[in-house]
Amino acid sequence: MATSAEAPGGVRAAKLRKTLLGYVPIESPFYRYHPVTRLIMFVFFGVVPIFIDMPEINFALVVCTILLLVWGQADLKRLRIYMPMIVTIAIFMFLVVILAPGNDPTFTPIHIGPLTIYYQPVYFTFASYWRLMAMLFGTILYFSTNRERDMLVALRSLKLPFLASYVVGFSIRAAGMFMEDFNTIREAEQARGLDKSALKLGDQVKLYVMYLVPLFSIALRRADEISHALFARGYNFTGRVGHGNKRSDYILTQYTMTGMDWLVIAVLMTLFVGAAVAEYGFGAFRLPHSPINILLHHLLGLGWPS
Amino acid sequence: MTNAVVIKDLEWKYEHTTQFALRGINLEIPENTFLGIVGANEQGKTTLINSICGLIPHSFNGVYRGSVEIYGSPVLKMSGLEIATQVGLVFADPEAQFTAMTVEEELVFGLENTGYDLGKIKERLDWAVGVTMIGDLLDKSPYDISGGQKQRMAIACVLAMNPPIIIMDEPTSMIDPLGKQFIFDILRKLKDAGDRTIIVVEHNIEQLAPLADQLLLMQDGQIARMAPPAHFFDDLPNIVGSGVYPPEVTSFAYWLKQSGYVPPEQVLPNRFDEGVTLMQDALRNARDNR
Amino acid sequence: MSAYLEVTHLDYNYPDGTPALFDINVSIGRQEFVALIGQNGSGKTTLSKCMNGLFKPTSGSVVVDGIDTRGKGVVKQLVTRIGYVFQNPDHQLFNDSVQKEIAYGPRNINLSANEVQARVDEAARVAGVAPELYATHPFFLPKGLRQRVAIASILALKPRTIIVDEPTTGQDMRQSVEVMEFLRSLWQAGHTIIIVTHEMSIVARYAQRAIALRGGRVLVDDTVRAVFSQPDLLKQTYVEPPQITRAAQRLDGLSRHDVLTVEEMQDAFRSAISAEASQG
Amino acid sequence: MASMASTASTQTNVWAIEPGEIRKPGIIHVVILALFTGIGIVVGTFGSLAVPIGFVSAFWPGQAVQSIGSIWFGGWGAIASFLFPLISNSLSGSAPLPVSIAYIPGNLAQGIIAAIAFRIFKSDPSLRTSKDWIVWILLGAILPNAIGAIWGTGVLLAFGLVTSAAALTTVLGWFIGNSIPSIILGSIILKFVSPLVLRSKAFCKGWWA
Repeated sequence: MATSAEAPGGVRAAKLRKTLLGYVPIESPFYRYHPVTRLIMFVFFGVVPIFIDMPEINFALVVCTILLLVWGQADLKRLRIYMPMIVTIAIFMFLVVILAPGNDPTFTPIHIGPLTIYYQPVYFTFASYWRLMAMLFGTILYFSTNRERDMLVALRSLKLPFLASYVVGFSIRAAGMFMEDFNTIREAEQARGLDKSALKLGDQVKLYVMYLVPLFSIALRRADEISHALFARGYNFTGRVGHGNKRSDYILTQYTMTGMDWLVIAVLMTLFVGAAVAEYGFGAFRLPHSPINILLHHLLGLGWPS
Repeated sequence: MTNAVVIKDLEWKYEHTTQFALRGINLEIPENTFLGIVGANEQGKTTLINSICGLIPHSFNGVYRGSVEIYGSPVLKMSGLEIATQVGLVFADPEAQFTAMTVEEELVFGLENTGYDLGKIKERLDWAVGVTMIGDLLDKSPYDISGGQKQRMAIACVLAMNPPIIIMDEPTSMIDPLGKQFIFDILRKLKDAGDRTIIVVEHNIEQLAPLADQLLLMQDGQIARMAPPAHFFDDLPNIVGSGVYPPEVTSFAYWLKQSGYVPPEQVLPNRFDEGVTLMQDALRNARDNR
Repeated sequence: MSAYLEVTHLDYNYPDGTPALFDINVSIGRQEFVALIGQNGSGKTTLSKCMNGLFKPTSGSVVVDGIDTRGKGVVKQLVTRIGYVFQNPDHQLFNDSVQKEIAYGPRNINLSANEVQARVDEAARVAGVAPELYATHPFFLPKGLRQRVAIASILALKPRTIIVDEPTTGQDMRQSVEVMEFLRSLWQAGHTIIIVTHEMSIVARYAQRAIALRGGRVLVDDTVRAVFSQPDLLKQTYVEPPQITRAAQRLDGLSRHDVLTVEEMQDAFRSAISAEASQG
Repeated sequence: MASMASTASTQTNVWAIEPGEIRKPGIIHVVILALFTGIGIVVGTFGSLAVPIGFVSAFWPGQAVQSIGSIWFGGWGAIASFLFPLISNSLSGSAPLPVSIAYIPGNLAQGIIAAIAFRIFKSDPSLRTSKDWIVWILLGAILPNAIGAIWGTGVLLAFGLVTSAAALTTVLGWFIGNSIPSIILGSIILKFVSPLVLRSKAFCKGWWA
């Protein structure tokens, strides 16, 4: 079923690996590490900002992930698709806090022309924004440097049941197939004389039907075909083979953990636990410790933040 | 000779349909032979092979009568895994059978399901990759390779499991000429090895006939004809009437025979070289006789 | 023959930048039957999608009946001039009955209800879709029939030029012949037919002109007979002439070696004998 | 397989299991789980990117996929309804993984309530009667989205991503932004695709088969 594009010779981008979000060179330093290490790195960057209120540290984490992307030779141009999100999230968050700052007599009003904003909730929002960005970039880092296969190997190495890892991997692949189908259906629409620019609103709704019906029909048919194929390959979804043993896992044997992997994991785990303890034991990363917050407090004549 | 497949009085009707798709099939396929199945669409070709590989009745709902036995075991009573170790099935659309994210994973998927140890898996993987010539594709996504490569990979997946019976359902219908040639080369290798029962449904009779030990014509849910290729086309108009077009050299040879340029006892050729030889001889004889 | 479809210095790159077509120059007249042949990845489908305006040229131009495909809002003008049948019917069937499916195109170009129905009946008849199937959901039809509903849905627009990508995929031999005979009748009635196919016997039997592509360039563009008499050139794109053509090329003592079909071979055989007879 | 029985079956209860009918989960259900999760990823990602307001989407038709999947495929659809946002939120950047994980109960509710309602009230997924429509709009879209919006806003509050003063606005924005596209998209899919699904082996009358 060669859809829209006939790939020349079928083999494109031999020197690049297609990741979930883009391409990374085969010799990217990331691939020297075991998928499990990379997954743990993802968990670290994606979760550690939860412990951290201070925007300075979260900002540093964003810079850190970008440096890692550069080091991993990922295609930074792909990050452009996140720009609208990054900007609109900021607009949304600040708009909400300016329009609905809450009613607290301890807040410090700041008058900018006709507008009154309150310092404390705005700074809190500023900090939250960077926390969100830090987590977001952690996610981006993982998805733009790992393929489905890496993710599956990592999940299976961590003893996730085969069925679960299969569903996760296949659903990502399925998403790709639907995007392809979607494009072809759009072309087919156009070939039948549909001019989108001339559509009324009611017809726009109808347009959804035109996309969705074939999309779902194809999915249903595909579900049948794939389940037949799985049957023909002796698959049963318990993950057990005939004599009751677990199915063997050949692909996992292609990867081995090295000393470097263990070192990186140890460092990340230590930092992670350390951050958790520092925050929940000692409140180390709370806003009163934020240098910018302290500076602004002094500029506004508020003394030390508490 | 042992029979790999024995079908007795098989009848099958799909759920939501009114007519039986298979009506009274009786068939014995001897071990290590090559059976080519031809026929127009919707005549029961795919249904027949689906019932040999157990998809019918295990994955379809419907009415099932009669029996299909693989090396003496009734398909009805075998588990999916038991059947998969005996019968490998290659579908027409290779893309519909992908289950994994790289070619290599795809190839070992069935092996992992059968519980081979890792050494054995590696061994079988290497062999299947060699036969189908896809060694350079292992690291790629099955979706990023050409149609012909996809189909070769699909065959490799089945070969890797090393089933004694291999069934292919129109393995070349979606691919280009070069891709087709590769597939028939693989079929030739498998046939020459002689240690496997091969069943192939194919519209491309030109390439199928020279490989097959027997050709089987499905029509209206029944076996309308079964014969070795040399005699399968004896009643050529009827074959054409059933919607199956013989190789062009066979059609021409039939005309030569009908027109008296070759003797009535002449066996119709189905291979290109045989056809050319016959045509050349006929031409020479006809001119000599004038 | 005045050019109806003019492809000039066409380069096409995919949106991701991969180049697919290089400097294509093709001119197709008002009543031609053209086959695009070549290996997968040679650019056949891409070229055909450029021809109907689905893909816009990266550079160069495609002009259909005086309309440049790069123009704005030309979609509706193009569909009545050039129809495109996709290879996989499942991508182009989106209505819940066969009748609505075939009527969809004519409705889009704002024909009257009567005219729409007339178009549906005609298109269904010629594509071999029985009226009993009108109420059926296309999803429940077998693949060969789905393909024909897809073809009927394009025919109902009566485009002057029809491009069919792999008209015989999923069809058995008899169905292929039916589809092709129908395309031939349209051609005889004045339409231009362009097929993209791997089936050389279909090309030999039905097309007048063959354009073989290789690596995104035109390898040869000539009458089918002339193209198939250059097997060595065709090898570059892994295309082989039909079996009977190859057989004829191997025979000694035949007055002509450019036969395309079994029937032509019979004629060639007879005339070879009688020529000999008259000489001797 | 050209059965021509495309005409609508009469007003029978599509959920009733006939005497002797055997239904058990099979490979196809696992496959449909994965495929439906894939559809959810596309719709969810597209929805988040189309009108990007980050974590509070003004237009997120994903809930339609959640409820429809659960109506058609019972528990499998319910799993898909919390699985796909984990991935689509990551791909679109609308929520990082920890936030997505905290959303799980809300997403599950956005799927499973419709499934329960359709089975309790014996509503036809093809939306044939006005009762079907009422069940779908009230219990398939409005109620689940209300619960989802409240839960989701709670998550955002907990992560400090909105202030408590903005909570009500967020709940409303979220609720409306999810309900409207979900009702439109969901109605279309249910109406046009259910007839196909009901005849497929993947359709679940019960929770798993």
